[in-house]
Amino acid sequence: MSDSSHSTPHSGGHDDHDIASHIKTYLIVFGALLVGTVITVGLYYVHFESMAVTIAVALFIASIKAFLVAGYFMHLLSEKKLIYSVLAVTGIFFFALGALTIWSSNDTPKNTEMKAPYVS
Amino acid sequence: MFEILKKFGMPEPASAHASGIDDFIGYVHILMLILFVGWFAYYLLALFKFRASANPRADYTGVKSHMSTYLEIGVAVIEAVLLVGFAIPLWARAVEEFPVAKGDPATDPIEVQIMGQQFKWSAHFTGPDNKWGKQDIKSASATNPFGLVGTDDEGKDDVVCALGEPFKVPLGRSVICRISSMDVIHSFKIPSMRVTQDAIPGMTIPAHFKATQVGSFSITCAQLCGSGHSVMRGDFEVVTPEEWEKWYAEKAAAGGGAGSFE
Amino acid sequence: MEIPYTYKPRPDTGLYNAKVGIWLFLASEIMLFGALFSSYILLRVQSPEGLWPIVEGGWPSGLLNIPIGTFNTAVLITSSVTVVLAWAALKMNNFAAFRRYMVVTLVCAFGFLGIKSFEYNEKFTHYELRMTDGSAHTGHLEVNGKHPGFWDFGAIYNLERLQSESVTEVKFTFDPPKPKPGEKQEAHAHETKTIAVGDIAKLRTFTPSTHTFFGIYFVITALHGLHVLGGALVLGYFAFPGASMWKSNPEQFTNRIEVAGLFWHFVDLVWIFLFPVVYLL
Amino acid sequence: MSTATSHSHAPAHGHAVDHHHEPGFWQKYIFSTDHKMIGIQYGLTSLFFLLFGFILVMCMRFQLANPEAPIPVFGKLLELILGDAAKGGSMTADLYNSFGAMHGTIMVFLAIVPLAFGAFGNYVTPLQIGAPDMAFPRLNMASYHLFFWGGVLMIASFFVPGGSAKSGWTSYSPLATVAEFGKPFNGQTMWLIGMVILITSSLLGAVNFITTIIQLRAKGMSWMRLPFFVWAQFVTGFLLLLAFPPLEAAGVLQLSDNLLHTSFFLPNGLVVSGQQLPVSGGGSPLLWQHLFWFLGHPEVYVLILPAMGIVSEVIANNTRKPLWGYRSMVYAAMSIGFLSFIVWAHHMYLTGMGTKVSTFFQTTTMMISIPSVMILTALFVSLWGGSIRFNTPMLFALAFLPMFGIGGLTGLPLGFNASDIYLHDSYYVIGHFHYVVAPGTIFAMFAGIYFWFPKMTGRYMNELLGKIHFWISLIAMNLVFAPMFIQGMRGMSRRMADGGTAYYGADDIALTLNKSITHAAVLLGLGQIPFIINLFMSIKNGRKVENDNPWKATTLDWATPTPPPHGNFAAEPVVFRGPYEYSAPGSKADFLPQDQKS
Ligand code: HEA
Ligand code: HEA
Ligand code: CUA
Ligand SMILES: [Cu+2]
Repeated sequence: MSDSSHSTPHSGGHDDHDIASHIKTYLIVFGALLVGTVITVGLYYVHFESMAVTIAVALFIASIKAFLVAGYFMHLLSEKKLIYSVLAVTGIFFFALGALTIWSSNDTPKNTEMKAPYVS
Repeated sequence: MFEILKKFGMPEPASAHASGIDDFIGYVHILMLILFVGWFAYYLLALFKFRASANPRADYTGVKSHMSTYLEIGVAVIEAVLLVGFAIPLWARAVEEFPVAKGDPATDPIEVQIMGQQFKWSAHFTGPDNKWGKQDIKSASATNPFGLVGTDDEGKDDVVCALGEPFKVPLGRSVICRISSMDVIHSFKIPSMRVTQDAIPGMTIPAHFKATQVGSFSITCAQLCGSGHSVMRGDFEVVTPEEWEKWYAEKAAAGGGAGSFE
Repeated sequence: MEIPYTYKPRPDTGLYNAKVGIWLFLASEIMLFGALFSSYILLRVQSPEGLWPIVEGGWPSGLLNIPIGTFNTAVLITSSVTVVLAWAALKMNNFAAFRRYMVVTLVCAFGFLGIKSFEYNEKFTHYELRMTDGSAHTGHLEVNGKHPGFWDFGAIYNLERLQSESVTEVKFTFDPPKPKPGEKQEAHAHETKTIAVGDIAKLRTFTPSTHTFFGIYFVITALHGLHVLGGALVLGYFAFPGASMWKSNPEQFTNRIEVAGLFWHFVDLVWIFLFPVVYLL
Repeated sequence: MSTATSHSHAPAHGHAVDHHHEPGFWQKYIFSTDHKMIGIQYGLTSLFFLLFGFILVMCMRFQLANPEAPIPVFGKLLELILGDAAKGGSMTADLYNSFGAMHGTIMVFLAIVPLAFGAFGNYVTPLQIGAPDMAFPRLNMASYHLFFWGGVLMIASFFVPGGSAKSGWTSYSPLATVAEFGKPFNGQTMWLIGMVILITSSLLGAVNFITTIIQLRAKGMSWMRLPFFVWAQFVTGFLLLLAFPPLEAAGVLQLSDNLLHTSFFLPNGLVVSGQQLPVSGGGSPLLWQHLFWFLGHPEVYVLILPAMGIVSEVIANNTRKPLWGYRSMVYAAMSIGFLSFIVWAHHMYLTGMGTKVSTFFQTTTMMISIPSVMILTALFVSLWGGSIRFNTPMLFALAFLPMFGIGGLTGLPLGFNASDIYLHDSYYVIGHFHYVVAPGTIFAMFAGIYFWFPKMTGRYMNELLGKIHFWISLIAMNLVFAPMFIQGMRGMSRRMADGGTAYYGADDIALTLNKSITHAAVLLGLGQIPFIINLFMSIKNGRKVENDNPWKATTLDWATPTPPPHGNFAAEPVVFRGPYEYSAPGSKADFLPQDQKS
């Protein structure tokens, strides 16, 4: 446990070749991220018929970009199970916070009005 | 059931739905009481029976029966019954089964706007024409909590009991309170009617009750709203329909409504 | 006894301590920004239909500088890839390359903050104008031939200040009208008009208190900016003074870069959502 | 005294125990990175805050019993310190509200959480899992210092113009914003900054604890061999980690409402004192409540889970038998942790909630009561067949059970929305949660102090003083909090500066009870004197422990030298069995430590 001998940095199963191939992946991902950004902005200038489609497309592309960053730059694709569990739990609560809050503010007693009576 | 709770001091119920809530509170407390007495008796027995001097060597396994599992399942089942059988329907009655006007002026629900402000309650009825007078935020002030516009004709007959002036409601007719607030969150609570609804600025939330007893009752503010929270008491009276009509007509004629805010 | 697994992975979890720590921390950050995003969505869905400023309570759109935002996104993405490349360089025992990549990262980080500050300034000098006839506009103000400069609050006006300085006329350059969904953006029409101060009902710049949109925009981006700043300071430390550890304990040093990098990528990740949500939607 | 029963051999390697040179005073007591010293720092600081919170509430209780009357003794002092707010030594309504808000905040965030999580968690967790320290010792120190300065800031807020925060510990908007509108630096601002600092401290603590428990478990210490206390801390860590950030976000938003005049929580059409508020509007007061209670509910389990953990340790040890249903307790603690994130809106039933949402939240609320029942049941059943020793820690642990039971059971009528219509924001709620936090959690904390004191100092605390402390506390606590149920049933609202006089008129049972409660609270305070004497006297004068494991316990915390040195263990511990092997059939001694081969 208290072994303090200094080992070389690449002892975690990586060798130089491994890393070199990683670097290629990083650069490809980098390109993909830039392209994704350009597409998102481009679509904004095109404008879809409905706001819903615009939002859906923008968030879809953002999610892909997020997946790329998390999956490759943060090595989440080859991460340990423990980290996945932590993130899964976090994801559930993240979702619960947003969804339940918004649901609550939409489900009100019959004839509730979202304004004071003197506000037109 | 309610008899026991009365000993605890709940004020006598004075609205149609109150007994439902009281009964429900009673059922929950019976469940609690059974659990408490049962476990407490067991607890004392265990402490006495297994004190070190009487039982110098402990039993490694202890209880082998599945009694406690059944008990837990029992508690869960009873909670489910209370939930589905009572709590949800009671609540649904309160927020979904909204009393609606059927066109009969004697039984139609009467509506009243309730406005909380630091530290007073105000009430506003439509008056005999059944129409709210015009309201505008530009007219809203400390003394005109409903923002009534004085020059509006429909508002001339409105009945306003502002800043804690006691108001009256008729016996046996549904009263729909449209509750809002000008400044901070208050809570419109009439203990005797078993009515509580937060008064939230930027929202107007309805709550309704049907009084079953004449008498005077008070409103408390059940949400911290500042230095005068504890004195934010309101009073109102439940009177017979005839008496109420009389009061209502007099108030409307006296132009206590929008007219006074010209 | 010494604390175990400070840099060697624990066999059954496969992780060293700092890695567990940083992921837990990031989980809490997800909840932090999650709460802010939820607030944003709630405030937005509760706002009435129609575009601000024409509809007073409505939600604004198109008031942020998209080209600059896009460029800043690219800057942040670049810094993200250079951090991971710096880590890879250490893995390949190439310290010089590590330094280079770190320097690029830092340049990007401070570049991002600089650009952001430019954008903030742009907002602080962008006006909401309501006329007494009820019409509402946004645009830029010129008082006595002067525009405010960079972070130049002295030249920012509101109605009260104009009145107290007895200005009677100002020039106002109107923003082009925003196209409706499906419509093409009109050719840039920046119209400048002289208006009488007497016709102005309300005049102020875009600050957090102007509208909840600006409120949430400034709060989230400022919090994100603080994260960028904090991350940059940590990376700067590791790139220079802290790099001496590379000699004494290269494995731990590499891990540190990995952990700092994880944080940096997370900051990037937040921006990836932030950008479309506040700039484009 | 410094040799472990099971490790009588001297440390063999240079790594162990004391190869560090002796650290100086600052290093040792103020900027220590040793989890045990930090634990003690947390403990003393939070006990101080506990006392402070109690003094605040005593002033309030006096006011409730005698509205408008000047407070004896403290009144003069208050007038001296606070000036006009306590003119003539009696409290204004504003001061009452300040004290109420600060009592809640201090008790929750500065007394009980740091005591339960910071002090016991820090001191005991690494010992129980066989670790030399926390995973990140310097982070640990930072989190203590943030806690300390956050607390100082909170207390300093009494002295800013306008006084401290006065909108309840829940700080509901718009009240929190408009209470001192236009004064940029008011008590509420300080409160918010303090909260952000405290939250940051808790976050760092949580990261540290979880990492420590995951990474630093000794050899053989598998998940199902962890003492229940560690499990409780583990779940608590996750609650802190994931529930606090939304409040931090909310705090930043409210801070900007107060300082920058944004309107995140301010809707359109606010008219305060007859004036339209000069803000843009468009915000949502309920958003604050959602973000607050998203923290607030998990928070209450932060208060109770470590308490349950301590109680479990003490009960297992003093019944001399394994905890009954250890596994089910672990799963129950995890379900509590999970469910506690999705019940929060049961505090908001009356904010205008439809049937669907309120059905969802009351269903989850009822679901979460089941694992609590499971844990309590397991502890009750554990008593059966034991050989129960009634020492002071055990008395407190035993009293915890029915006290928590009463608190928990009274949570049920609050959890059903139909009954909450009547009980919401009445003294019934005050009674409910004080039963869980005061005779519940505080008793568990006392149990823990009496239980681990011998490990920390090498001396026992005095039994006689302990028993006096226990019986007075038990009786007084019940006399304080049980009558509150009756007051609540009579419809008395909480946070009433005049104790409800304006509502009831002068003579009513509910008001009479106010007096008797106040008397009982005085008794409760007096009952703590033997404890304080005992705590400080026993450090020097207590009876010395016979060996390193005076309670004949099985967990690793007792396998260390007494008091444990820097680095904790003389040799790396190895774990062979589950945590509670008491009275195992076939063995002669009635306990088998986790690290003993057989
Ligand atoms: C440690 C703190 C703690 C704990 C554990 C709990 C536990 C619970 N709480 Fe409580 N609660 C608070 C602290 C706590 N609460 C606080 C501080 C507030 C007020 C906040 C404020 O507004 O300021 C509050 C308010 C509060 C409300 C809001 C009331 C209102 O404002 O109207 C509700 C409503 O659902 C509620 C419900 C519950 C429920 C269902 C549980 C359940 O988890 C309880 C489950 C436990 C049991 C069911 C007991 C089981 C025991 C047995 C079966 C054995 C019995 C044996 C004997 C007695 C011998 N609580
Ligand atoms: C963990 C939380 C906690 C704890 C432990 C307590 C403990 C106590 N609380 Fe409080 N309380 C709250 C949390 C807590 N409270 C909250 C959140 C509110 C709501 C606030 C709001 O409305 O916003 C509230 C409100 C509240 C009210 C209602 C006020 C109102 O609504 O107007 C009352 C009234 O009696 C009260 C009383 C008490 C009493 C008598 C104790 C006693 O049990 C205290 C017992 C403590 C002691 C007797 C001190 C022991 C001291 C030592 C052991 C010190 C040793 C010292 C050294 C070694 C240095 N509390
Ligand atoms: Cu109004 Cu309390
Ligand atoms: Cu709760």
